[in-house]
Amino acid sequence: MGVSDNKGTWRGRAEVTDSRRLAPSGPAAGYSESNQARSYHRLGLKAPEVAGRVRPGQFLHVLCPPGDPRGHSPGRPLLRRPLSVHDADPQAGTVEMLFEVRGPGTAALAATLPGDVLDVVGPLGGGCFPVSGDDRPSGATAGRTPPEPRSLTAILVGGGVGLAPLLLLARVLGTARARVRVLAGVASRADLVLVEPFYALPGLSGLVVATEERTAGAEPGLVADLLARELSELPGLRGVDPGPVVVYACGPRPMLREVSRLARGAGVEAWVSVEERMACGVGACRGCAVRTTGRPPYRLVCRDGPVFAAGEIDWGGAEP
Amino acid sequence: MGVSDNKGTWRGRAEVTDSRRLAPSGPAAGYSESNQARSYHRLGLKAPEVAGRVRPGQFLHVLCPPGDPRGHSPGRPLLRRPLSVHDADPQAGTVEMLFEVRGPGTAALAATLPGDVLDVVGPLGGGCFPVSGDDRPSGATAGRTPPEPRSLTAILVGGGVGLAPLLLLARVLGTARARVRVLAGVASRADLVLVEPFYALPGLSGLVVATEERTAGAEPGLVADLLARELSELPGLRGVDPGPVVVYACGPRPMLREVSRLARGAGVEAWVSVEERMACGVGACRGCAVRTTGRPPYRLVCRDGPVFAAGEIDWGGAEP
Amino acid sequence: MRPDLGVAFAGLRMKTPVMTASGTFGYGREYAGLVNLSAIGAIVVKGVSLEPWEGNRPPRIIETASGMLNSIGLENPGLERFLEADLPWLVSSGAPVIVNVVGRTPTEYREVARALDGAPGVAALEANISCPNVEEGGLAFGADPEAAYGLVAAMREATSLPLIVKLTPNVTDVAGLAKRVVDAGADAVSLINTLVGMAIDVESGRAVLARGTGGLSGPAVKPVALAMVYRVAAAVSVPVIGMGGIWTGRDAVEFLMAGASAVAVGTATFVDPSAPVRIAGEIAEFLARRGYGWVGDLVGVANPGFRAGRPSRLADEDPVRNNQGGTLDD
Amino acid sequence: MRPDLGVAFAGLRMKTPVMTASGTFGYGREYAGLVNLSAIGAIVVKGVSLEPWEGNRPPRIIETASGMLNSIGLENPGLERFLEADLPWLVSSGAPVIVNVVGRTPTEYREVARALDGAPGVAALEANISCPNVEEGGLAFGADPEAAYGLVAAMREATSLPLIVKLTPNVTDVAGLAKRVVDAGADAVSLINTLVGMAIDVESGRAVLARGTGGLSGPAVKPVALAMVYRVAAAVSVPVIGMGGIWTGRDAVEFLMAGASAVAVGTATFVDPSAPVRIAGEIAEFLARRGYGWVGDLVGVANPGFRAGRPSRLADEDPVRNNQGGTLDD
Ligand SMILES: Cc1cc2nc3c(=O)[nH]c(=O)nc-3n(C[C@H](O)[C@H](O)[C@H](O)COP(=O)(O)OP(=O)(O)OC[C@H]3O[C@@H](n4cnc5c(N)ncnc54)[C@H](O)[C@@H]3O)c2cc1C
Ligand SMILES: Cc1cc2nc3c(=O)[nH]c(=O)nc-3n(C[C@H](O)[C@H](O)[C@H](O)COP(=O)(O)OP(=O)(O)OC[C@H]3O[C@@H](n4cnc5c(N)ncnc54)[C@H](O)[C@@H]3O)c2cc1C
Ligand SMILES: Cc1cc2nc3c(=O)[nH]c(=O)nc-3n(C[C@H](O)[C@H](O)[C@H](O)COP(=O)(O)O)c2cc1C
Ligand SMILES: Cc1cc2nc3c(=O)[nH]c(=O)nc-3n(C[C@H](O)[C@H](O)[C@H](O)COP(=O)(O)O)c2cc1C
Ligand code: FES
Ligand code: FES
Repeated sequence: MGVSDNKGTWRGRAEVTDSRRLAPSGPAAGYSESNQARSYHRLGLKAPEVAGRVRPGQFLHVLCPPGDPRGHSPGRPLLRRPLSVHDADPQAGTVEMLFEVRGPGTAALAATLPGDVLDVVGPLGGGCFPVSGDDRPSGATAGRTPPEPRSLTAILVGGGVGLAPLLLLARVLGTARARVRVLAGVASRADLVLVEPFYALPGLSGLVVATEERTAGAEPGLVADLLARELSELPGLRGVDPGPVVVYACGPRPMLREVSRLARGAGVEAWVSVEERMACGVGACRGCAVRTTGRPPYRLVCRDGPVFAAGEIDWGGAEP
Repeated sequence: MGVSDNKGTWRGRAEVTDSRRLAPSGPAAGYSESNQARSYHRLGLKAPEVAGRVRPGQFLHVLCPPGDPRGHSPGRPLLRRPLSVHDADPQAGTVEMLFEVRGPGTAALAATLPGDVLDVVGPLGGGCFPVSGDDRPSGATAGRTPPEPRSLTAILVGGGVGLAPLLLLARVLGTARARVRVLAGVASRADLVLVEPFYALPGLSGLVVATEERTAGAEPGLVADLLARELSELPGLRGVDPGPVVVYACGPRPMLREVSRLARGAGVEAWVSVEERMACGVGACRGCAVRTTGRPPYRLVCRDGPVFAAGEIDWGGAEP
Repeated sequence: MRPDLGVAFAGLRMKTPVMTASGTFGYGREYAGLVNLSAIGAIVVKGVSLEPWEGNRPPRIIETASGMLNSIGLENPGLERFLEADLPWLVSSGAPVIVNVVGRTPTEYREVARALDGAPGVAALEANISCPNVEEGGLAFGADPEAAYGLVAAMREATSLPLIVKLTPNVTDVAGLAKRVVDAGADAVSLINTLVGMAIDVESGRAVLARGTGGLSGPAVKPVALAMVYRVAAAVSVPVIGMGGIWTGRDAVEFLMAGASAVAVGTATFVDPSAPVRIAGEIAEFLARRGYGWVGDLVGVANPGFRAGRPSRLADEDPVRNNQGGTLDD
Repeated sequence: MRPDLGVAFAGLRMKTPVMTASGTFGYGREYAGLVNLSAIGAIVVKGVSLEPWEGNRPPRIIETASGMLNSIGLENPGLERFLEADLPWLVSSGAPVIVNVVGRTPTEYREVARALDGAPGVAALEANISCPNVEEGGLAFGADPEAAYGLVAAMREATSLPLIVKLTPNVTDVAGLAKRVVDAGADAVSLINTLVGMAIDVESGRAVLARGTGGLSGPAVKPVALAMVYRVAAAVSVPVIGMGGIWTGRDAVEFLMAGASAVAVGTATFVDPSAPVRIAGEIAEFLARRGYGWVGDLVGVANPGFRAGRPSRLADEDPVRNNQGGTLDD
């Protein structure tokens, strides 16, 4: 379809319904020194226009309050910040975001209070995680007949805050009666807060967690190792016929590249959500280009993605 | 003295003890449509290092919280903002500022809450309102023997938010047993909040208010007219021998110019507090130059002022 | 009385003096759902070249203090695709369309200009001789007054459309450059394109952008842009279009007062998609508050040396000349 | 191990690579109560001219997006007063002193240079040929490579002190300009001075600054400054001193990685008087975190074309050469 006219995109003022720092809970609490003190935040917004039609993998472009509250970065944030939709409740008309506090934009968002109002554009992203045939992103590798969700085994692979969009995906896939397995990788015990929302999800067929540091209740290592094992056990996935299998992944680029390699090796379809710095978020500035294996070589994360067929991305050396 | 080394200047973190919008009170409330919705704010800070030694007319250089809370002005406020000390309580270790919300800096300050902490430099200003001989600013017209405060009649002339530093001056003069008369000029009824603190001051010998619009309880007209009348009645100031008379003024430039002219006409000593945009606040950047009648023609508001002998300022046409 | 925002100059007729800045508004369609295109003074599209251009390796964007660096590299689908798909859609949306033209050689610029000359709905061309993000073309022509002269002369021959030439700020003497492109036949000049800038990722010890440097835009550059518009408006006789960091109606008024007949809004649109319309509204508010009847009365008032072309009122113009595709609601 | 921040280059010895930027730190004394002067790498004083200069009409300062415009006009009390009062005080405070020199004619520059040559405690001269805020001198020399050559050659003759030449960013080819001043005998180049910029007061319809334009500094200009340092460090063989918008240690590291041997901090000091010391501390933290032993190892790492002079470690330098007034605590 090429240029989208974004006719369906909403831009408006969304009230903050919830804004809280995710503190490590349970036995993990207090054990975070090993970790460079990452900080995660959950933000709830009243945005019925978004909640009613967001697809998994889509994002909002959020205007952050002016001024870096930490005082480090004069004149920033200036541009909007893209954040995946972490969860959506169409009945309540609310959406949730889950983000890591990294720089001035996320720090400003983390300082919001319930009742504050944010200027939001969304849902954006022409390519979402495909759940049914209709979802197939525009540039997806043609020729495959998408499996019916009901017969599907979906393996969701999330690294760190890349787990954020997978919650909504897991929920939607679960509702569509797919068999949903979640593989989560985090750096350390303190980051397990990112996995907690998945425990509350009804009907997951499996949830395996890997931490880079050795931690009780999680397997040591990288999430890609979990995927490798999962795929190697596939043909009879623990004695059950998995039916068609699709991998969905979001996380740091090296992880996605490895996921892509593993899926290709196993002959399994894989979809990855990638990130690029954005200015417009709507396909106008050509700023968020990602290099692909196709022609012309670049596609736009905001318009054609953020989700792409894994085989479409050029993971090549030059672009780390 | 020329270059001051600012050895006595404090730079530190001051806790906000009070931060409130000054709402018109009493009969004036609700009558402010005629006025372009000016907004005034009072800010209290815990700053014993300042409270203990600030002289009337001195100012603080305040680092405003990052980001224009109104969202209008990307990348501002960046520089500190100079604000006169409105009142000081050495016992409590607190100082107060009174300011008009004009742009990003004052808007950011007005959004602070008690408990917030501000980075402050001060007290600054080598030239304060002279109360005794010691206070005489460095460049003051030489030759006059400063009157003893006890025998003095002080006429304080304030226009709008220029009333701010006059409160501390009135308090200090009162304590020194001078006879203190305050002439206050404001645009409209809603601005009378600026005059209120003076009613609470013990022992004022007079407080006359002029509003540009006709308002009950105030004389219509300009504050300079009040001064003209006051000075014309001087020789026998309402039947009492006024002794030596000194005029102290702060307000918009045209008002100061008129005050200056009237005082010269009456042969009365006058001191004015002037404003200029500042960068450093300590005499380093030469940014806050004010044109004088002396040689070299410029003096610095932050280092030599903000209070100057009225005759020293070049009120000339070219600089409106 | 609602102040009159309409301006006509250099053969252009705009119902507001606020246009989009090339490269920040795509081909209009991308923003169609978010702002009323027909309320925009003119839409300047992303640079169009003879053949499709790939653009530069990512990352292409980085935020800086009150600004951003870009290294898009003029990615565009090329002339053919533009004429087939993008232009007809945009023309039907109702705003006057100005096509930003880029090329690797004067011949390419001329070819694009020639092909657009007859294209229905094109109101004007803007020659982009000032993009810092491509090896050839762009700044190579734009920083050398004589090369710029040759390029503009070649385009001038090839088109009867109004020809705007977009100037780079990365030069010692922008006024001298402006004079040369006017000598070569430019009907108007627009400025500024982006300032050459850079950011380094201290963790990797490498430039963030693959090409090292990129182009700086946004509020950070506004003072520089305004000074250049001021200088150019005192040097040339044609109308000037001002841009660089405009965020509010007040910013736009500064450019008009410096001597611009119209302004363009770029980076601000990323943050507020309705910026080109909002800013026009804020200009109208300013005019109303200060008692001005027509926006053209602001042009050059703060510039004692002002001698650039002035806009005229739309109503004063011969209606027959309004053949450039703009739908006007007056 | 605490990382080593000391650098020696062009005859200068500095215990940190962070200096003050001329015109933003007065003659040091103004900030004496607010920052420990002896902890600053070097103090560059406000421009000194042969005779006292009045400076420009106020207003002289205006805040812009992440920056400020100034139009000070090099107000200074003149050479005599500087030598009598300001210099001795500053030298006694313990930081190496670099004197920024301004003039109306090459002769004036030369006279000031000659007079400072013998002055006790002067570590180096910085020729300011790049101030946009005065009619003569300043930019008139700085934007023309041949005029700059002549001026620097004249100063070179008059002094045996290390001679730093401060370059303007308001040119098409800063690298070409840098080469010419090195040809003329500069021991180092510093950049950037301020960008020409402007603001208009829309209420009065007039330029805010009396001279129309002023000089833009602060975080807004950092990307431009960094790009120019990067270009110059790939063009000249002498050490480069980088400045323009440095606010944090991270900003300073960007300049070092682009190829600067030292950095200067200007506008940031107005906001945080301890900035020149704080930033040095932040550089040290960065070095420690990344396992660098010496700050000089950062110089030029992000610049593939780097060929400028490099600093050496203080310890490697012949101690006899340390005659420039700096007290070093190692
Ligand atoms: C489609 C999309 C969805 C996203 N969803 C989420 C989410 O759900 N949760 C979450 O925590 N983050 C998400 N991100 C990343 C998020 O947008 C950035 O972390 C955020 O913009 C950083 O802003 P900042 O001002 O806090 O930090 P900055 O100072 O702007 O950046 C901090 C660091 O992150 C890098 N960075 C900034 N933006 C990007 C980007 N867009 N792509 C790659 N690197 C970048 C910078 O190089 C810098 O090193 C998403 C990004 C995209 C493109
Ligand atoms: C020594 C001194 C003491 C002061 N004391 C007080 C006080 O007690 N209460 C108070 O309300 N204000 C006081 N001011 C003025 C106050 O500093 C400015 O109103 C404030 O800096 C404006 O900042 P802003 O970001 O809110 O608005 P900005 O957007 O920075 O300015 C708003 C408007 O005010 C003008 N302006 C800004 N700064 C100055 C200045 N320094 N001089 C003259 N015009 C300026 C600008 O041109 C602009 O039109 C004082 C100024 C000085 C120099
Ligand atoms: C992402 C981006 C892409 C741009 N692409 C072009 C372009 O294709 N052609 C052009 O002439 N200018 C281009 N520009 C420059 C803008 O049109 C404008 O001159 C500049 O950004 C200054 O305006 P602003 O500060 O309002 O953005 C681009 C700017 C940005 C930020
Ligand atoms: C108020 C002010 C005065 C300045 N005066 C001088 C000067 O006298 N000589 C000079 O070479 N540079 C002068 N400069 C330029 C600075 O030294 C520096 O090059 C510029 O401000 C960029 O650095 P910054 O962004 O850190 O301020 C001045 C800058 C400012 C802001
Ligand atoms: S962010 Fe502008 S095209 Fe994607
Ligand atoms: S504000 Fe810098 S000298 Fe007064």
